[in-house]
Amino acid sequence: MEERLPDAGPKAPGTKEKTEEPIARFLVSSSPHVHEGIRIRSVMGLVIVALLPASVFSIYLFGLPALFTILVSVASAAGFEWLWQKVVRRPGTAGDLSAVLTGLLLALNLPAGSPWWLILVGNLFAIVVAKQLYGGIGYNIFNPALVGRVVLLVAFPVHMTSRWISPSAWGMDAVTTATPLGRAREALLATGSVDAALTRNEAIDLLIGNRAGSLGEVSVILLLIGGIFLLAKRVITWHAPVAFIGSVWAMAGIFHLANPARFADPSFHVLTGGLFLGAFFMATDYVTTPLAPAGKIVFGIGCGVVTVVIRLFGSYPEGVSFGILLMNAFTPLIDRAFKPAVFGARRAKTA
Amino acid sequence: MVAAIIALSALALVASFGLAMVARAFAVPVDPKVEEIEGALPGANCGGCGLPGCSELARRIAEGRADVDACPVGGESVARSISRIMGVAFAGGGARKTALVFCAGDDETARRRFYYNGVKDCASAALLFGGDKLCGYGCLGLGTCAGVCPFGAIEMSALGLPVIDPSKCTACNKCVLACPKKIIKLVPVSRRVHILCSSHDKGAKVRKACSVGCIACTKCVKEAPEGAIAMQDNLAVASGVPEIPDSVAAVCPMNTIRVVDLGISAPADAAGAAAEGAAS
Amino acid sequence: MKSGTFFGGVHPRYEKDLAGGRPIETMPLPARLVVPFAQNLGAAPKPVVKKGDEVKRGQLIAEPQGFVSVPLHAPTSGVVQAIDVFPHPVGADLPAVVIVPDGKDEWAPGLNVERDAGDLGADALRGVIRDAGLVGMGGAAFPTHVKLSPPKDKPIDVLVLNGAECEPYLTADHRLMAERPAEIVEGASWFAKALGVENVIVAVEKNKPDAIAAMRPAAEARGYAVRALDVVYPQGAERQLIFALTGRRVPAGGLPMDVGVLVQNVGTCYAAFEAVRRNRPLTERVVCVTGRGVANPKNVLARIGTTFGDAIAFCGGLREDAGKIIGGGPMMGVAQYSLDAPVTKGTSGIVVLTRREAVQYAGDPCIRCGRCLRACPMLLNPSVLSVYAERLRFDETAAHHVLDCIECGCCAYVCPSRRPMVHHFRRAKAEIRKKQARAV
Amino acid sequence: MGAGREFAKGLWSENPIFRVVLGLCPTLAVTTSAQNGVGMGIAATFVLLCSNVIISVLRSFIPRKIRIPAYIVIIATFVTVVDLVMNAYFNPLHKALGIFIPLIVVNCIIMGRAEAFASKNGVLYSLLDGLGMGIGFTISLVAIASIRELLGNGTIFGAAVMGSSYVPFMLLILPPGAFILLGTMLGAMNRVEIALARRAGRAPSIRKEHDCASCAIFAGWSNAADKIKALEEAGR
Repeated sequence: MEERLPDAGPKAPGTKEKTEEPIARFLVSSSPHVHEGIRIRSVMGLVIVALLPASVFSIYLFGLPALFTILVSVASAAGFEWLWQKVVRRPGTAGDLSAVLTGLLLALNLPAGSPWWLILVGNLFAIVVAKQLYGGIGYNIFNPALVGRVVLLVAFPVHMTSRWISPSAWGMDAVTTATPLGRAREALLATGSVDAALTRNEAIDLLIGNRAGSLGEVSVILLLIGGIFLLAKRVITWHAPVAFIGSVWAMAGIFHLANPARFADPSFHVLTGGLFLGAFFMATDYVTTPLAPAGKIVFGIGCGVVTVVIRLFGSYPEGVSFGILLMNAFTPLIDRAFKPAVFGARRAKTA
Repeated sequence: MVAAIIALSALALVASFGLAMVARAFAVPVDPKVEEIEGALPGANCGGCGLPGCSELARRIAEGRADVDACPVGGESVARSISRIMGVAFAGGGARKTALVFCAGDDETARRRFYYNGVKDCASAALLFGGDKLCGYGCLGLGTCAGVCPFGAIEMSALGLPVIDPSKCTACNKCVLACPKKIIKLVPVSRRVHILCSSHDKGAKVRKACSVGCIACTKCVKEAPEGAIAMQDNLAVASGVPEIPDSVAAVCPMNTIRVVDLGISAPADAAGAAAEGAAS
Repeated sequence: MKSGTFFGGVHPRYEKDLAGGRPIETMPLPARLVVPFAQNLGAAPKPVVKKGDEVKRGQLIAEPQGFVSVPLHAPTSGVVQAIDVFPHPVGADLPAVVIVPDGKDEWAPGLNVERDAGDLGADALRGVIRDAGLVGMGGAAFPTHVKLSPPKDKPIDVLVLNGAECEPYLTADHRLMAERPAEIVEGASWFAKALGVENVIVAVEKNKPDAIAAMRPAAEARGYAVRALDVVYPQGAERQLIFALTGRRVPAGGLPMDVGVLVQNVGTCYAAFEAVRRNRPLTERVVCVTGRGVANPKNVLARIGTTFGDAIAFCGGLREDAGKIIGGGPMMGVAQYSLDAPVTKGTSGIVVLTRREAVQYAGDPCIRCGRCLRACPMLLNPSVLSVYAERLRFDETAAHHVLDCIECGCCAYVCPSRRPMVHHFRRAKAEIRKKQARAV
Repeated sequence: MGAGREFAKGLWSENPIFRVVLGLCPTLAVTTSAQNGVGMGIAATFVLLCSNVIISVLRSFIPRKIRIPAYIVIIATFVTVVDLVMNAYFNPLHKALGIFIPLIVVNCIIMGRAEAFASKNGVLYSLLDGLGMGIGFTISLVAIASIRELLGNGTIFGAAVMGSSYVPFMLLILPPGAFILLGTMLGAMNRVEIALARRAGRAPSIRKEHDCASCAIFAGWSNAADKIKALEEAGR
């Protein structure tokens, strides 16, 4: 919603009759009367900017299919938002960029070269089912982009888990291959050990993103840069990402120490999958995560634990989305548990 | 097949014996009237009677601690059936009421003194200088009454005044309590002529603020039968008895006094509405 | 030394340079003065004059009702023209007495005489201060003599002179400190004497170096400390100030005296000096008339009862795009709908914002970004509170400590959804108080 | 109310699934194919019809205090009959529906109609009520099941209709899909009801508890849109 200034629009109701002097002259509202100037749009814009390096890199890595995925996803997300608001005749919030961000995030969660209908279905669920049916921005319980991704994962497992294009810039030879996590799982199932898979993945490749995967999970470094940018801009706080990544590392580490042959190195778990994308851009989503810092830490740890459990013992190779979505459901409960203590309440009544 | 019959019969015997024992051991005497009365009440649990819900009212009526016509929503028909259950005579007559907004100052007729920018709620708006209407008594038009109405009987008009649908209004009093300007009152649906203003300001001030406000010209007092309208602190107020004839509306120079057709006076309709409410 | 700051807070654009460099100018008497009776927290005084009466400056025109109430004095000599309802800067229309000055500005007999107050005891000082009609001049207008009479079981050991003036735009206290440091400090010394307090701290935000420089010699001459505070809004709020200076936390629902501290605004100290040494009741105050909607922002010494319109006219009048008149600062002040609102004892400033500058609330849904949580100096959760208030669940707001909200406005200042947070909280507080009153 | 209305109310105004929201356990569980929906619907309709009639006949004979065990016995008897018949003549369907046939005993639609209607009304009306409710239940089940089968499997009643290039939307066959679809359909039905009511000039018969306004989490939300609208208008 744009600012509605008294001089911009027509007169306030009740002043349109021809009167000698205008009666309603001044604006009256409760204090404060000044504002920092930030809007929802500017917050969302910063997050989008933070995602740009990783997005551009994915286009470099996977070529035109990646660009196609991002464009279709962003356009359909914004389109569904606009369409829904037309249908239910609610004032538009499509201008606040939140739908664009959802579309971008969903695109970054998809394999390059996803068919157009897959992207459309994902955004339909993300925007209409997960966001608007719950009441629109501010009211959704689950992260819309992740709902879109999980719906696709459950509904079209073939398209979502086995058609990865290996990085070969600009569509030279789009070989289908598996993600590092997928290969680790295959190796484990085949040989009972993950080592074979690991030798093929140098840590440096994982870090810069020379590997197969969804658009946004490939370059850990660029995602980290984006995350640090958001931290510096004070758009997000460190609590959830650090707790999330830390708990994945710690938990994977414990299992690795217990049985190195069966469980991969903790740094492998930290660097693979969509962990950085999830930790910095989705476990920090305002609407669906706890408010208080302590709550954010609990939320992050919960995400990490679920992620590792799914990766190591579940039937899916990757668990970041499920981890965040599951913890989204606990957000109201966590919020309830970590109410901030009122200044000075310490010495007041105990009730 | 024989086995099935024997098994079922035996089971039935044992079960019924057990039930009989339990029924005797834990018998709680319940006044059957309570259930009957509750059945007769509309069941909307609106709280209009001032009690937590219909079952509580039913209990009180059965115990004689509330009148048979204590339900303001059910109206005469419900009162009649409850009086039948209670075995008392019901005189009838309690006129059906509806809420009515005693202000006609909408966005075209009433002027505002500032641009209000804040919480869209009348009680909140009233915190800032009592609201943005130039008239200190007028409707703020932010729809708090419409929000609290449990029956969806109030809608805000395009010009920012609440419009109460008498066929849906159950006179539950919620809007009356919610209005920070205290301009909603309950009136019998049979009454046709109403003075739609609540301003106690002097005439000159009213004229400046609103084109349909009562300016206390007393023309209506002279036109109406003796005692029907009294001037109270610069405001014409209907006393209710005797009724104001329709002709009085014509003499009001400000068009404050209007013939308002509240539509439903037949009690049959009210009973139908109540029954439908219970069924839905 | 304590932290020098507190939790939360925001850094608004201060805009202090609009009027900060302008020395205090004495405003000529306007054509009429509108003096509202309710100028102090607690019971409003009862009028003792009627229409047509002649009054002298300093003459009693309304007598206090009860302990938490102060007398009201005529701001100049003249005739009582009317007693009627006028807009009042606190945000309501309230009765006021209209005085037409006769231009002579004569003091009532016995007033405006120098007195050697050295031999006044604590009780006599309290009496003088009460009779002069002193209230807290930072904005809350709490009767000063009440603050000076703590119960026996709550001894005061620290007196704080509040010169933080953290509200953006306002520079009235700033100018007063820069121009009248000795008088302020002497006024404070009467407070210290009435309370028997040795430890006096003058607290000034770092963005007023000239005020600090002026206050330092005056304060140190009496052994008072001057503390330069970090520039964070709301540094000047009592609880936050006390914590920043002493590390003591005023309990929720409690008063500064619960932790042995008394906070007095520097303007009040100056008024105390006038009352004690010159026997002048409170009839004028420094008002900062500022903002981009005013032609020439100034700090003016204006009579109580000067209408905003007259004060603004003295400062060159309104600019065309003036959109919002605020009595007080832009963070906590009250927007006025009329230029007829008068300067009262608690009016520290008149800020005129242009239409573009004034925040336009939208009430979009809360996106739970948590910025308000980080900004709230009372460590409340404004996000949750506003959602509850919006849905009229006032019991829940009480459970989430809405009554501890100091209405500083930090939450609304940073809210990207432009939610009218403080308005929600004021509504919730009103409902809760109403319910409490019913329960009693 | 006439006999026609008693029959018709189950189809729309008191449709057991979409209006009264009862019997969700079989609704969510067995609607993976349209055929299952039909089978479940007919089975439930038969039980509903028979139990309604018998209970109506015996209503003055059954003591009020032990009516629940009495109803259970009657309903359980018919469910057993259905179970045996289906097993004998429609064995594949019986296998597909599995435990949900015996579970008709505790289907709240059947208990609900017995308690709320058959125990208070005559045989004819009870029969019509049971028939109407049963058919309404069946239609609703088939509607849900058809959509799930069509989108989730590309078939209806087992016949492929979506073409070979169609990629099945498997989510709808899975349990979460059932919830999502049911919720969406409930919302859509409420919309339709509101529109119908508005056209007819009556109050929409939506239960208070199905309205966002009464939800504990989002209490007052339904007002939010109006508030925003009012704000917009005030600004203009």
